[in-house]
Amino acid sequence: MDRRGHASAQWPITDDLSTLRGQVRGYAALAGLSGVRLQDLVLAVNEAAANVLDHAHGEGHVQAWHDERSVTVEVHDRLGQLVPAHATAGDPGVTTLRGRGLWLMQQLCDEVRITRDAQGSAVLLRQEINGLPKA
Amino acid sequence: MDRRGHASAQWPITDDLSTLRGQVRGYAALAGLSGVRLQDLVLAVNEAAANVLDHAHGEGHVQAWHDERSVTVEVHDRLGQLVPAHATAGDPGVTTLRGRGLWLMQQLCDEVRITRDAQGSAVLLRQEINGLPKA
Amino acid sequence: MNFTVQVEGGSADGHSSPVRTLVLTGELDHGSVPHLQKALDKAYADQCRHLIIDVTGLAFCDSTGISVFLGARRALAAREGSVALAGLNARVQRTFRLTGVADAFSTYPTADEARAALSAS
Amino acid sequence: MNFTVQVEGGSADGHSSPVRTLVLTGELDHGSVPHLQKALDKAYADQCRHLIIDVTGLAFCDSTGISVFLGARRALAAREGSVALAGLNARVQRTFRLTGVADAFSTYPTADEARAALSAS
Ligand SMILES: Nc1ncnc2c1ncn2[C@@H]1O[C@H](COP(=O)(O)OP(=O)(O)O)[C@@H](O)[C@H]1O
Ligand SMILES: Nc1ncnc2c1ncn2[C@@H]1O[C@H](COP(=O)(O)OP(=O)(O)O)[C@@H](O)[C@H]1O
Repeated sequence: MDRRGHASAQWPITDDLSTLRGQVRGYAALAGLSGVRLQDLVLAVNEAAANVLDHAHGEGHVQAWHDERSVTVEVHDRLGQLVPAHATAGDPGVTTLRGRGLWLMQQLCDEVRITRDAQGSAVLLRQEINGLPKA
Repeated sequence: MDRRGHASAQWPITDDLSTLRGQVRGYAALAGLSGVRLQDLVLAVNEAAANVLDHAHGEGHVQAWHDERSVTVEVHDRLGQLVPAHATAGDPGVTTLRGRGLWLMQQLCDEVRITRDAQGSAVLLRQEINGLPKA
Repeated sequence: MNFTVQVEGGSADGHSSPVRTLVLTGELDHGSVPHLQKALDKAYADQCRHLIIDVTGLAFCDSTGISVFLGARRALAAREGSVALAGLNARVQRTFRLTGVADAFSTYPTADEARAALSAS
Repeated sequence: MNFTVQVEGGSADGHSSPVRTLVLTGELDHGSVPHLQKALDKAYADQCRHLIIDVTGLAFCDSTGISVFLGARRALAAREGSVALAGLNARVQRTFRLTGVADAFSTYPTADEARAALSAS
């Protein structure tokens, strides 16, 4: 951590998403996010982590860092089967029960990006610190 | 418990008022209370039990019973120093920090009565099942 | 924080009842939806047709929670019933709006108002 | 269910800040008020003058909770500051009304609106 408090952080993904939300909320609040935009980021991370539980055997971790302008949280799985095409599905409509997670992340965050490497897939979620709620 | 479900119930008072609220809420809901009037009774019991923690060494128990018309909850302490005069104080106003419990119980419940016997003091709280919110 | 479901307007006398209220408290997420699903399954088994879900005390709700609400809507529509939501706070309302399901449910400020609307109809 | 206090608008860089938001979640009662009191004492120590208490996620609040809110109001009034409450649900609102303290606090639908009102004044 440098003297302006630019620490990065890492947390495991477990069944207990409530604890993860608390960790992300605390980190992002210290970094300068507040109110709706803070809650939006926390919800987006929750959605990405729930997907790791549902679609990637629950194995993954979350990394967070920030600078003066934004807070970034990356939700990693080890399976590596999430691809950018998964994020283009759009709003499924009220007659479909599932399939809202990736759509919702895109409504909540300033930037949503899906990446893949030898270690697995990841969703990058970024919130500008002085932005307005997206929607 | 008779065949119409007129069971009575008893719970200890401990530091964990959340559990006590859940017990009272479950009992009173089964007896037919719902909505604001149910929440009002639960809050009133919480207030009386908090007084046992604060003013009567935390020693006491809660008894509940009901018939077709009403649900009654009695909050007992063993100290025996609560007297009816404590309930006549009125609303303390916003400049006083404490002293709202007994006033609030009277706003919440159809009947509030303080009794004393050799075993201690008790606050009787009664809610009619088909009544309207008091205030 | 955990999650609780309280059932109101049930069956003290063992009778089934067509209107049931579920009062949700705490955080509704991937870990807690099974509790809500269990309460819903019980309501269906008890011949519930109209469900009022009181979310006043809901501190958090994610898309998993929304899936379960939509599932209840579908299940009760199949028996010509309904799901009403009461007491949505600004956060839950926002999540409903952003996922496009805000208009799928009748909403009321309180469960008492939802019940009154049902009796009037 | 437990109770949490989250601090926003604090001191990532170790600086004190005159406006602080406390986001309360869960049940505020005899057992949990000490947690809130600790967060308030920390805010006073950090020279906080204006406090926004976001109660959107508050599932329960009793007269002990109200005492602590009134105590914060008194403490900040002494340094010409203020306490605003954001996101009161119908239950909490009712408890405030019945105890006669509803008018003692400025209230806003959301913490963001409370912060905007402070910046405007
Ligand atoms: N971490 C992941 N690994 C593999 N597949 C994923 C992952 N996250 C999402 N997906 C895929 O993307 C789809 C859409 O995800 P989402 O929009 O979150 O909705 P839901 O999880 O409700 O299906 C999922 O059904 C799944 O096929
Ligand atoms: N169980 C009890 N035993 C003894 N005294 C009690 C008890 N409950 C209440 N009291 C007395 O009544 C007063 C008013 O109680 P209440 O209105 O609940 O406010 P508070 O507990 O905040 O003082 C208390 O300060 C206390 O002196």
